Amino acid sequence: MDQPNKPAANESKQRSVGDKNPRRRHRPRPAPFQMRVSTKFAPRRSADGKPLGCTTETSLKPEQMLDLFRYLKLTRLVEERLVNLYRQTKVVGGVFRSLGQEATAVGSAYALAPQDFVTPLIRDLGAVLVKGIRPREIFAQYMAKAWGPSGGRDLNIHFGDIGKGFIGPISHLGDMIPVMTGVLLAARMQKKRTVAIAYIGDGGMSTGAFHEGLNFAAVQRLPLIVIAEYNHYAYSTPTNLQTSVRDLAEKAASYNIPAHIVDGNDVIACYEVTKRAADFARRSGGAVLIEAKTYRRKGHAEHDDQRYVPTGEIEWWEKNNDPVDRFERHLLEQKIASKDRLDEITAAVLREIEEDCAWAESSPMPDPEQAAYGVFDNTIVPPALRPEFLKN
Amino acid sequence: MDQPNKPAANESKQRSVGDKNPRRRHRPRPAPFQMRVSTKFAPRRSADGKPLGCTTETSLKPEQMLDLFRYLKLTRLVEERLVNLYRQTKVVGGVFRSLGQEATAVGSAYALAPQDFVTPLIRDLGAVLVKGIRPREIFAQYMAKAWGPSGGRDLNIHFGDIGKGFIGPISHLGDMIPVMTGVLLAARMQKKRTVAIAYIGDGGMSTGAFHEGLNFAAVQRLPLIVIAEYNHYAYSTPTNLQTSVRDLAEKAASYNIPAHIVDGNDVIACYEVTKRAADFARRSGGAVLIEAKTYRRKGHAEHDDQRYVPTGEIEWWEKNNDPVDRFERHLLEQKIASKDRLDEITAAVLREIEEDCAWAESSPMPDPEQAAYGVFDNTIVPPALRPEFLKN
Amino acid sequence: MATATKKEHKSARPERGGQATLVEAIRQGIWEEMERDPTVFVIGEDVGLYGGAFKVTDGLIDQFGKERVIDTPISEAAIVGAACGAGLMGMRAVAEFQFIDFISAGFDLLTNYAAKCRYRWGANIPAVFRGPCGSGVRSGPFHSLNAESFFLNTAGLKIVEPATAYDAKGLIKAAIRDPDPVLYFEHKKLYRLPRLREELPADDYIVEIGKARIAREGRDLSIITFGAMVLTALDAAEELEKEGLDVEVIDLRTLAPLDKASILASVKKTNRAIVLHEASRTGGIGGEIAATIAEEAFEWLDAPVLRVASIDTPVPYSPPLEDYYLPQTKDVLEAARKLAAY
Amino acid sequence: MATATKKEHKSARPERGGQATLVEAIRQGIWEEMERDPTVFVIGEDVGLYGGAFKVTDGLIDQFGKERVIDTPISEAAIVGAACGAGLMGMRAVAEFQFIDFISAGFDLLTNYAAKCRYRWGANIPAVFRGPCGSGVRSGPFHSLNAESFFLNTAGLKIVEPATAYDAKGLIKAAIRDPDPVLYFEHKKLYRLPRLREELPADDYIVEIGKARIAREGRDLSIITFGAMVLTALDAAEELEKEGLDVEVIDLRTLAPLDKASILASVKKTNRAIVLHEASRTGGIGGEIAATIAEEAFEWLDAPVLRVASIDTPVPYSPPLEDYYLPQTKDVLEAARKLAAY
Ligand SMILES: Cc1ncc(C[n+]2csc(CCOP(=O)(O)OP(=O)(O)O)c2C)c(N)n1
Ligand SMILES: Cc1ncc(C[n+]2csc(CCOP(=O)(O)OP(=O)(O)O)c2C)c(N)n1
Ligand SMILES: [Mg+2]
Ligand SMILES: [Mg+2]
Repeated sequence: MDQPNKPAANESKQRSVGDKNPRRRHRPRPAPFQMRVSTKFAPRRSADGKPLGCTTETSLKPEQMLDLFRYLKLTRLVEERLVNLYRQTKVVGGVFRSLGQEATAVGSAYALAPQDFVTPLIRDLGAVLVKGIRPREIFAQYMAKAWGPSGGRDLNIHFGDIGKGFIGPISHLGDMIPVMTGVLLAARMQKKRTVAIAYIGDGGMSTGAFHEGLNFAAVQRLPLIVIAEYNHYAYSTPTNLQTSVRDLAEKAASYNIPAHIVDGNDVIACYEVTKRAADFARRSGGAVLIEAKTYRRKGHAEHDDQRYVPTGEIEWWEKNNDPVDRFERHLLEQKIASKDRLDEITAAVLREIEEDCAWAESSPMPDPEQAAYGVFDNTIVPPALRPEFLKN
Repeated sequence: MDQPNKPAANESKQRSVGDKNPRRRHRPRPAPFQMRVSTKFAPRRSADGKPLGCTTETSLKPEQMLDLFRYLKLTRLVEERLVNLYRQTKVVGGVFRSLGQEATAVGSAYALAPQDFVTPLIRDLGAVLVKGIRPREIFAQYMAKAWGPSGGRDLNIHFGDIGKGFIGPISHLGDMIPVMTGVLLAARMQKKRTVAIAYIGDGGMSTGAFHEGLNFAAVQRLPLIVIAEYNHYAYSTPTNLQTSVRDLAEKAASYNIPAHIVDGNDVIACYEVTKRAADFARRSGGAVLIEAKTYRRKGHAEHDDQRYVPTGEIEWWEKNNDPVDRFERHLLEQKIASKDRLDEITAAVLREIEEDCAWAESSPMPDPEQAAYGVFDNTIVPPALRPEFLKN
Repeated sequence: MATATKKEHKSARPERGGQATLVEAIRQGIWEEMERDPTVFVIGEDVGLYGGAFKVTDGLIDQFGKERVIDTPISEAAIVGAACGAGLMGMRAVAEFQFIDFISAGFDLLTNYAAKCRYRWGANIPAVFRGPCGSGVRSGPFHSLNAESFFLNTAGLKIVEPATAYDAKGLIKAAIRDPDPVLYFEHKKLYRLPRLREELPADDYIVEIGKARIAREGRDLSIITFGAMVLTALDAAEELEKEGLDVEVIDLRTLAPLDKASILASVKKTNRAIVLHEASRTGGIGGEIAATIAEEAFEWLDAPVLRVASIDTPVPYSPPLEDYYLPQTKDVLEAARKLAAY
Repeated sequence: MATATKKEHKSARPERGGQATLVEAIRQGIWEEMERDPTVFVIGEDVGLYGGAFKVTDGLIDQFGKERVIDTPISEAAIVGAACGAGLMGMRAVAEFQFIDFISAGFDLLTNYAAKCRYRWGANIPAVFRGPCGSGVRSGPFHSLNAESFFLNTAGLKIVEPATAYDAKGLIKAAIRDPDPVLYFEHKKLYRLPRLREELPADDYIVEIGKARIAREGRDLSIITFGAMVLTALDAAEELEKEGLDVEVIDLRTLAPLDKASILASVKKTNRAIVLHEASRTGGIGGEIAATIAEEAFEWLDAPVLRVASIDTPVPYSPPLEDYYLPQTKDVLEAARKLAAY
């Protein structure tokens, strides 16, 4: 039950029809109804109340671990800066935090190759940063500036950068799973060995699009890694009102794909599990479902008063299971880095954020008429400028 | 693994938060990742090449078995009559056959109480007949006649009769699963102990609506029995291009509901499994998935040339695994009825069909202007009569 | 619900009538209907304990329990389907889309199931599908939709959109009591707009579906509009009055079936018409209205029928872009002046 | 595909040009584009071995293999999503809906993802979404849809619908080569209609998207229409010619973006217009067209713009009902005579 089995071939080898019941198109499998869920990197209680660290079972080199630390800090501090900007009313829309769950996005995205793709949820800023998007793009985008990657047309991480392997989501949850099947079908036709991660929430898994997309990916054996973020809430809705499974990983059975449960607040575990999944997927193993157990410490967005959260719950997670704390503790305890080294990294991150934020603030707002451009290729269809009434 | 376990309560009993990891909202379950699929009534190879009969393990009384026989025959012969009418171009649209899979619809629907509901697929005419719809309604409907249950507005079994517990489907596959959740939520609010069956195909299970509906039913512990008809094809598409599971029953794991695999060509087995599921559902056990293994011997509709079917496959099923033959053999071998008694039943069925078909043929076509009525309550919104141009 | 949560919160039963904003008016309406009729229930995402993203259903769960105030998974098809199925059984769902943009995920069941059941086999579906619509609040391409045009060509769905607190309450009650499916769109910019605060009667009342309202009487020009644009039209009318132009503003309130009689009566009086709406111009409801006028009041027209609407793009996020996108008062003024001078 | 199947079947490569029905013309177009451009692929339900419910993709799988001719599960959202994702990567999907009615299940991804990507972040999606539409073939409420009006208010989607075999081929090729998403509707009644059989050129050609066609020139009255209704219009025109009325028939071919210039030029010449379409009248594309005329050719109009369309109901199954539902030649005649006498 630990390592995902190699699933058998996707298509029937023979279609023999004789006088025995021709149970065609059934792949031989070790035994029926077996679930293939690996819990190797699942959350564990800490031994004798010691504060949680991270898994020591890893192939990551020290420099890579510091890189991970940098991304964790970057994610958290970019978000904190966004909250500042929001309070200064410089952010035009809402701010969505990944506080307390940064390790999931960072660790998993870090396991991909540069040519691989991610499509994040709104709370996966970390994955976007790992894929090479700069903080300045994020700041400009949140502030609806002309220099932002969508030129002020869309919000937060709703943009993309094909060259960097980043495909931004739309608001409609679930829809990116089908879209990623297309990205991977294309890669297959183009003979590229691309792997993709699509993030989905405990809530988003209830959508029909999620089901259609993952089912299709499984049938086509596409190298799609779906990372299901069990962060306990979908807006205000607790997970037991989204699904009746205990572990989101159980849904892999519907698609006959292997699954992992990972401690989403252990950045190394997230890396390791995703690495294995990516290797498996790239070797034509097909789709994989990874469930990351984590916790959303902030409300759905900044305005949410979290009235629905049981007393003490957030505080418990903050105190005992913060992914940055855990990793920092791990790095120090395992003597991978000194406190000074980590502080240096943090200081560099802060400098970068200052610089990028200043850049973004210096951007003008877009020119109003820009609204009319780019619905279609404007060399074919003219821009949608405001009509002049009765001009003729 | 044989009998579905009683699932534990749907909601967390306590939300204690202390200094241990508060894994709230998790229901206690015997062990993680356990599938609950019963194969007690699954298809079996016949012992030493003897022709297949039916299961002898049943609580059905002889008279009930003859009733089942009558419904099987009725279904088959009504369809044959429809094909006749189609060849005479009296059927306006297409004819969709359930040839070779009649036992699934008949046996399962027979396990319901009169106040229970079914929503069939196009190939579940048997269930519709069991729920008390008369052949005359079917004939009139296919011939687009005024006396048909939709007055000529819709096709085949696209109608309903709330009083009889029959809710007709629409063409859009999957959509009826969400609709049935509403029927059952209503019954719960009305303090009725209603159970419902929704039929779905191996193809229809790929739809998002199926997932959203069954997931919601499972969360709400609604007494919904989904009967998944594994009949090897969805139009021309073989099941291995619809899903990568071997058994559709595996999809129950996504919803943490019990599942059964049943020999869909054994009418008694279909009855028994559904009876157990209905009892379970009615006792507030919640939703159940039943996979019926069967085979669609005709094409998708009468016009389909079945070019995609491997040579000999249809003939194998016809010869070795016809549900009517199997049941007839069972009744005779088990001495539940004599050949004469069965022939009498068939003769009565044929008389009923003749009579009902004559009645339907005698119906006028609808009055053209009827097209304009009944979009809304016409006492509030007038009918949509053709406009008179420039009348004022 | 029995556990201590972060903020112990119990929302009070709303007043019956009294001073109310638009959001409060809708909440009153739903609350009163649930009290009056045990077949009415609420279903949607976060509508229970949280009270809905915009708090329209705030407090209902405390009063009516979770059997009648149902928090669903993120499953718009399931929400629509459940409302339909319950409707067949004689229950009356008030189903919420968290934002009307997500109605696209329920589009299939709305247009194919809800709209067609009565016609196909006489089974009516009394259900209300409601949610916040509209742009102008810097919410970008996916939280700013005006969805009416998706549904105008599907017979079997009624559509309403209030522009006042009074109408909001009267229309939600009428929608809940209606025997057929009603889409009820709520412009999110109006929810808490102080300008719309008004005194509501303490008595039970409804606003009949299918009847437009004259928001301002006038003789020279008709502006036919609805929702948030009613305010734009009224602002323009005030401005134009100074220029000696007496503008009539028709607030449609019901978008399907259209109150053609009121539209035509106004145009036959003023002989000039502007159709104003917030959705993009092409394919918007303005086409239907202008075509109706061109068809049935042709002889009364002294000038072309002008449509003032958003440009044909998605709704952009950045304020200068969204302002360019949206029809502004000045656009209405320009169109009105052109028509007056025609 | 390697197994013996019931009917050993291998469909031949279609001719290049030659005598062709509408369905054969589309098949030729797709086939030639797949030969020309390795980024073109086909995806949908039963499009492979079976060749599609209407055999539009017949034989493609034998020629291009199952990597480029992809049979999908019954998952319209997945089909649309996959076409979009592949489009982002530079591939060009030709995605089939088995019947256009099932586009409702792909509506969310079409209107939110396909339509908005270029605008939001400059990522264009070259993809074609096609399928059989239309009524008049006794297929009832769920296999008779004309879906254009669902999409007219969503900027970012082009829509075409051919009425001749020549246009069918030229438009499918243009749609495949277009850098933006194109909905391509095929009226199923026209697929094999002998009347539409015609000689196609052997050379590669396209029909430009966005350009209407004058199907018949005339001076007295314009009938603006598309799809199967072009035949109804031409029949009516012939009848009216006997009565001395010289009718111009405009076949729009592209429904979005509309060829306003051609519409207005025709109306400015004839001064009278009928808009004819098969979908229900209210909320149909006729409103947009009539409104455009009323707005931009008002001074040239000698009579109201009349819309002739189906009644506002679902599409009924029974022949007398469907005939009442649909606009008939006699309805066009009646409208034309009224306008002529106006
Ligand atoms: C189809 C759809 N319906 C509703 C929404 C509104 N909505 C936005 S976020 C959210 C909750 C998402 O929860 P989850 O998927 O668990 O992600 P998380 O916020 O926890 O990361 C909802 C309901 C949406 N975006 N898409
Ligand atoms: C949403 C949707 N997409 C496509 C279709 C077209 N269609 C009708 S029947 C069918 C195959 C159904 O297969 P299955 O669900 O296995 O049922 P069966 O015909 O085998 O009983 C398809 C694709 C449809 N009805 N609904
Ligand atoms: Mg969540
Ligand atoms: Mg099937």
